[in-house]
Amino acid sequence: MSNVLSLTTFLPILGVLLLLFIPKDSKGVLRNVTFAVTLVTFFVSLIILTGFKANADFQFLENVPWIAAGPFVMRYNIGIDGISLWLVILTTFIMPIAVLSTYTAVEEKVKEYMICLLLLETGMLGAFISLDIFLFYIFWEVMLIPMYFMIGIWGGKNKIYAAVKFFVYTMVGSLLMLVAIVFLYFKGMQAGITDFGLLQFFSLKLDLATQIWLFLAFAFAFAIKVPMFPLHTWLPDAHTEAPTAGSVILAAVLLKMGTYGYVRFAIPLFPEAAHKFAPLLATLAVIGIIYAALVAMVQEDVKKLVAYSSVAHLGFVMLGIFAFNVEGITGGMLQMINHGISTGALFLIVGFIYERRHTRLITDFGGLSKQMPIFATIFMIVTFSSVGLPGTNGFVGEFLILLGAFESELRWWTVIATSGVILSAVYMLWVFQRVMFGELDNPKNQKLLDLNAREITIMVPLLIMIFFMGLYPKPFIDKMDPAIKKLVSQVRVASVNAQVIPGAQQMQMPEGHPGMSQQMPAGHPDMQQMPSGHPGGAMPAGHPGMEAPAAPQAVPAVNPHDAK
Amino acid sequence: MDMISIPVVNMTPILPEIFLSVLAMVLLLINVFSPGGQKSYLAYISFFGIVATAVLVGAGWGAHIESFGGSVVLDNFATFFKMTFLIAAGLTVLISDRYMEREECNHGELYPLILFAVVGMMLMASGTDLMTIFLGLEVMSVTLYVLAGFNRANKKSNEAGLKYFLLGSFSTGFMLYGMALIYGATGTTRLYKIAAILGQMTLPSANILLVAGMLLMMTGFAFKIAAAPFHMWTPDVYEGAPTPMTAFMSAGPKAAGFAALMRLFLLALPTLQVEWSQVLWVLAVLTMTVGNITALRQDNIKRVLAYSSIAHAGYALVGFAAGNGTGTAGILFYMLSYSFMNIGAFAIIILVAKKGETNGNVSDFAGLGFKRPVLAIAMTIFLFSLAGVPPAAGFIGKFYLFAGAIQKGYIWLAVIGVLNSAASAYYYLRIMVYMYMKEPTEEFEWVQVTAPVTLALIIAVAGTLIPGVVPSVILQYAQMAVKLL
Amino acid sequence: MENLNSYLIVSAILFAIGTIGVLTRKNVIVMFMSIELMLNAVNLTFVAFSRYLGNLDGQIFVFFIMTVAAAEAAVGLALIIAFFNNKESIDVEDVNLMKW
Amino acid sequence: MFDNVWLIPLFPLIGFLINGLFGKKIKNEAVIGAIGTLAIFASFVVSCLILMQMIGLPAEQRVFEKVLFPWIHSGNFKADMAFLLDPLSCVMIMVVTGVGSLIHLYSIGYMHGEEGFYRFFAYLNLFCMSMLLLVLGSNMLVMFIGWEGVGLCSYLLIGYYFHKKSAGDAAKKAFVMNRVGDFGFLLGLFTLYWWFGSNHNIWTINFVEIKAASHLLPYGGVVTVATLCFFVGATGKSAQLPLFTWLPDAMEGPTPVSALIHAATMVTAGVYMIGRMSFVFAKSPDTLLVIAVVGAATAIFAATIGTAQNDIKRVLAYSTVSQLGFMFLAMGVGAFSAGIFHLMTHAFFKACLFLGSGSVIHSMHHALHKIHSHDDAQDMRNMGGLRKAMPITFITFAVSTIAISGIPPLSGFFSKDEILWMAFSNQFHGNVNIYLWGIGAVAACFTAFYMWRLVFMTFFGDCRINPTAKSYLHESPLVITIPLMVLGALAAVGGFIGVPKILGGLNHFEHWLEPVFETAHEYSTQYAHHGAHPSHSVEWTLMILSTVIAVIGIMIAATMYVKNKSLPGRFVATFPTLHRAVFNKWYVDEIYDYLFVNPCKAFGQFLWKGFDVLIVDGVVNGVANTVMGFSGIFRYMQSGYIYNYAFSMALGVVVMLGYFIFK
Repeated sequence: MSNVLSLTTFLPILGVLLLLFIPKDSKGVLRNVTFAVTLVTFFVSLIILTGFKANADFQFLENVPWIAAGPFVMRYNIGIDGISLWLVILTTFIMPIAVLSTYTAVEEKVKEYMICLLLLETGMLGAFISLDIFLFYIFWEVMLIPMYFMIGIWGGKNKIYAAVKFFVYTMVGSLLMLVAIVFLYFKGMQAGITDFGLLQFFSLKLDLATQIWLFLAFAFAFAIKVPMFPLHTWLPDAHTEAPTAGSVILAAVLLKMGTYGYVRFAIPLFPEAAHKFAPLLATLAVIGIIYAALVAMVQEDVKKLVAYSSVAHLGFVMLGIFAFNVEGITGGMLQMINHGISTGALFLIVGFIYERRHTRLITDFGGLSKQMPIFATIFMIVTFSSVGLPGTNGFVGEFLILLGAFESELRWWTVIATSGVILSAVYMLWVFQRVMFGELDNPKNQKLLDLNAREITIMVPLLIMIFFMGLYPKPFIDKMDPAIKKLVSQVRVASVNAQVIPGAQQMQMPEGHPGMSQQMPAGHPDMQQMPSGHPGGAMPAGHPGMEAPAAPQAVPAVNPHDAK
Repeated sequence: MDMISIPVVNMTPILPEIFLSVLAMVLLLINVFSPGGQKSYLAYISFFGIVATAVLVGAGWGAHIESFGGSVVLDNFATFFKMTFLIAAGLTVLISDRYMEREECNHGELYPLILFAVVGMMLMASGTDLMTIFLGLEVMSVTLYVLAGFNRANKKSNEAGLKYFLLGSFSTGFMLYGMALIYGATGTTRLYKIAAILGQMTLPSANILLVAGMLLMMTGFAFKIAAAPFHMWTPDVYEGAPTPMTAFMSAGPKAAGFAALMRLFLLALPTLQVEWSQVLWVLAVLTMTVGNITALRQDNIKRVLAYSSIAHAGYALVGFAAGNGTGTAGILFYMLSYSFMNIGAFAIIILVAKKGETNGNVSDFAGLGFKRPVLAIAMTIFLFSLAGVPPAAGFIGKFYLFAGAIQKGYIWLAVIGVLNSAASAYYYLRIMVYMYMKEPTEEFEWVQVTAPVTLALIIAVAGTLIPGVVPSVILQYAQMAVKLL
Repeated sequence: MENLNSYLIVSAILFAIGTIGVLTRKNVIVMFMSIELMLNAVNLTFVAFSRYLGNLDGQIFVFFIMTVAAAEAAVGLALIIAFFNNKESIDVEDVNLMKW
Repeated sequence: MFDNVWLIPLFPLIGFLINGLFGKKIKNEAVIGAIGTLAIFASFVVSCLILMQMIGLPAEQRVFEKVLFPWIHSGNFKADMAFLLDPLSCVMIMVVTGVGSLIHLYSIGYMHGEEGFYRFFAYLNLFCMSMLLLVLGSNMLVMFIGWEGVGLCSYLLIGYYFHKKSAGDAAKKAFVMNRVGDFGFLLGLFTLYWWFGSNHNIWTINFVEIKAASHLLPYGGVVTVATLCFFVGATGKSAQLPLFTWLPDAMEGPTPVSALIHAATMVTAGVYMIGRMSFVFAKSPDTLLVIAVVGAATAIFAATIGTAQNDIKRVLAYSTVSQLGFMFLAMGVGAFSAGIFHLMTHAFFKACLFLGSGSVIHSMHHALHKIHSHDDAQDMRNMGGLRKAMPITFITFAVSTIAISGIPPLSGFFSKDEILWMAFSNQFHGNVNIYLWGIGAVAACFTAFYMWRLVFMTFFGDCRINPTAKSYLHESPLVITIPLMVLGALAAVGGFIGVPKILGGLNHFEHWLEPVFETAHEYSTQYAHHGAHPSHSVEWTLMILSTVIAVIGIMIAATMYVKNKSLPGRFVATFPTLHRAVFNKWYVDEIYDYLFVNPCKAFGQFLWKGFDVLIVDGVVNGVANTVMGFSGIFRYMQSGYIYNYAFSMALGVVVMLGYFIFK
């Protein structure tokens, strides 16, 4: 099955075709078929998971000519590595859950809704697997359309505003990125690159000024999607208005597009600019963490609260990514998955009570624990996962992020970010307390039913993942580790090349490096003695952690850029 | 005194034009001698005539024949554009019949007029002499004046015709004056001769006659393609003209304007590229911005699309300002796909509107999405394509246009372009908001979708989506077409 | 033909007059006449250049312009008549059904 | 047996899963209680076996690490799910499983008939598991799982009566304050990890490895930073100044919870953690001083509050805070084993006290319930003379009170005296020592006072409860009294394993822990002021002095609450402000509300309504609105008049021409 990746991606489209032939009134059939399609997609994606070899290479490659006209050559060039693998799996994993959650939530226009969901899935998967920058952009934009309709058609009171804001906001960013993509392509063309294939661009050496502009364009687009403070205001609106499944997908997968964009595109393509802007982006990330937490604390609408908590969580992800070391990025990647699971689960939970009470105001609730014990238990587990309690998934990611960032030059940022740990507990527990604890004094709440079998079925996989990833994240880390190490080396090599020994040829690091990190824990006693011309000799400069042996008294945080 | 000898003229390059003209006249005659009432058969005849012409035109692909002493040329550039015009005309014919019947102005002259307009456009595309271009332009314009005011009984249509006529002639004046100056400066009206003479000039940009002539000519074409600040007729005329004619005007003449403009500037005035690039840079920015921003607050959907059409001219100008292969090929591709998507959108407007051109506000689209889902999906595809969202043709077109600008180094132009594009999303989305997210205000008796309209819609959707997903072939044709310039 | 400039200046002035006429006059027919004036100014320019340059292209062009102007006049007047039928006026101020 | 150490946390986990998942279906209290109790008791058995085996080994072989499975491995970072057995963790697992078993047993009786009985036992098991992870963790991260896990269980159990708002508030407060501590813990971990890694390429968080490398650590400097961070963590968990306010509120939970979590085990985690990392803490004399000062201050501060509380559990809660202060004092003066010793004895007598108070409350509640009175069953002003009705409870309670007061030869005497002695005689803090000792002594006096005040008010004098209800007062059932008796006995004799040399003892306890703390002692001697070592006579004097102080405290209490009952009232009347301040816990909660909670909420509100909506979103919408505004302008430029349009065209031409002509 060499094209299993394409199969996974386009299975939902086949599902759409199937749905077209089902009359719009047979809602049950529509739902079940959609569910089956997403489930099949998930199982097919498991083939990818099992067939994936834990190395740094891109796998399941498919590379077919697509467009070739004028200066441009676009190819249908797809493949995954350890970084995108998990996001693909996350997407296929979340989709059946999202579909299942709509069985009673969406009663009108079921067919259209299901079509939107399936189209969305293809868009998201496509964006994760694209190795052609142009193809990526296509999928990136395509995703907007079904999401726009989902918010706009099945949304709440203020749905139109939210939908249009979502669309236009994202579009502004992505179009600027498009300009940068084209510019990059022409730069690449001068260097002999023949198509939009991402991998070739990794070795493209650009001067710093160009990098900065291009990086800014990419970073802006991705920052909107993440969303990073202060570009986040579309998110609470979109989340509050979107239907439950929409919110779940938006939080679980769509936001990851932004962070994924940084990891896959913005940083490895423009490593020096990324280094240069790391403090700025880290600052925004940290502001996001604290700011969103404070704002979340005082929200009156549960969904909005969860939306702001997303901003905070993704701030962590960004911080981890911009630590530029294995721990930080691994943490960031894990946190992406975690956030997908925990926040997705939170949105489902909000959906459950919304379906029952048609309100999301915190003050309308209270004491639900008594009436809905199963719900209370699940809610609590998810809450603590979101808070990052050790043993749950949230912790592993958050911890690695903070650890990685602390090791890097972002030490002080980390200190502030760590305090976000307190704030997240404050707002999550407070809302939990106000919703679940206290007297069950609102008569409307006294007859609430506990979760039914379907709803429990929805939550169980998520709960399993919460604990599994919290207690045994090794399989996840193992698969993404080589890819992340390669990424780290890419970022480092480029900056070393350009900053320390500008004229030097591209070093053989990509192959040489993965072993490198392995031997580091064992100790690298000969580090100082290495002749400076040796390929390894220049490495410590780029890696904050490794600089120290050479100069113990120097603050290892000093980055070659800052030193200048 | 020499003997007057009849020059041997190769008619091949203008064979399609001749065919269409003859067909149009035959149709006129048929119309005259046929009883009133049902005129549909004229539409069918025209449509098949157009298809036949298209075959004729298509057969000329790859040829390069000059004729009439270098006044007319048959080359890929012309062929590509002629195809575009024919597609626009064909779609227009298909959507006209039902509309004209509803508006009770089903005069048979409509189809010959459309065909004549196409003849004019074709001449513009293949003309390589200022005179041929002017003649083509006028043949097109004069018929369009009539078409815009075709619904005599309708005050708006009437006014549209008048406005178009007055402003169009006004702009023609400028253009002619520009041609006169160019002629004065170079002593010829043949484009390649102009180019040759300019090539020998030491500093053509210092020749005020030349520069002024170029600018004045540009004015004339800018009017046709509705570039700001020569765009102001557009919304009014688009609103007032019978909707199929609006559709036609937004696609055909715009493409023809670009064809002539490109032929003129790229073939005759490449030495002045620095100058006209500058002007076009500014015009592009103005056009995009004015078009998009004004469209944001329009209620009448025809006006929305009119402003959108202005904005699209702006995008195309971006590619033109770049003036390189990527940008110009982008124009060709864009004009073609724009014909599909825009005429498609107008077809939907026709179907939604009611007698007397009422029910044409954006808000009247409320609830279309679930009452007539197929129409709404088609409209959605057109709108997303217009907004430049992949995977529609509009995106690829825009991509090439902006890429051309970037390749040329006009990064800021591209940036302004994409920002405009993002702003434009708002008003396209607004239509979708009404279609999908609002409940219908009243029950409408939806018009029946007749076979020709269905066919038009199918063609339009296919023409919008297929080049979006697999644009290679058309793009390669476009590349080949502009290579000759 | 030494004094080409004079011809050009005259035609430029004529063209300007025509333009200003279009901008200022309120009667549609007068406006149309102003446009004709512009065209004739162009004709004058062409002829002047043609004579100055010693080739006939300009004069041929003038013939075409005159022909086209005639056609335009026919269509234009028809439109004006139709408009008058509808509005009982040919004042340009009344041509403002569509705006904004 | 060592290899089976993972069984210890596993049993409670199984208990938790069974009760948590199926408890609702089981319904039978006896079964549920048995599952819960047996689960922890099984752990206790395993612990005992491990202890036996360890005792059999020579001192230097008493370290064993069991890696269960790799947990987080990323880059240089490595954390396994691994357990560490050494004398220290052995003591802790014994305390946790032992006291835990008793309290589980007790809960069967105490929680009888409560709604969510299964939930209670599930949580209790979960707590035990977390606590065992905490004490067994072989690296900081496994410890941290337990560390947060116990916080979670504390949250769940405090909020057990979730329908009461105060319970929910208290639960949240406890968790959040613990989180403040966790913040410190994490930062400490990061600092240490980063320092070792970047300076010596030792990327580890494993205790054994850190210990082996600890000689590389400098004195002070980064170690001070790291240890202070850890100490912040400890203050959160162990309710020290300034993060102590959650503990008294935590009394909202059922009494067994207070006994287990908020007296015997969880709150001592901070002490344990310092003990576990003594080799790091010992490298920073400054941190030790801070710890000692905070400990002493907490001891006296909480003790003062304890004197004015009327709620029986609150008195005990403040007493716990105060006793924890003693433990920290011990840690701060380098007397690590003394601290752990006190931790253990405190676990015995404080658990006994809490359970005894629970027994009282249980009985009171029962009696009040019978007469449908809404009087507070926990208010000592409603009690009195209970010793006749509840003899076993009284005796065990009294024994424990004697122990906590520091009257020889009960357990509290030995541990507390050792702390005071070390505070006086340690060689690190120079002149501060005398103050540390003095504060400790005064706090001990207060301890004796308020504890006896409690005993006198509860068990002596006349019964102030409604006479009808009085007849319903009776001794609790065996399931409650057996744990009381066991714990009372332990409180009485538990001290004998740590009898100091001066009293002719061998101080087994210190010897036992010697291998754990010797590294720390080695380091601390580096900066000790080698003054004259106080003589035995001084030690004797102080020992007698502390006993006397305790007796004085008891005497005062007896005077005020038995002999001359008007005294307290007169005292309050004389110093109303002081009393009010003490009664209101020195207004610490209010100060926190004022300083942190309210500003935080207000700031959040401001950020949301004032910044997020107004400015951030305002800019976004502002851009949109500006564009829309221009749209309006452009729109009305489209006047509809031909001459205007023509003018626009002409203007365009003129401008273009003008530009090129005049440029």
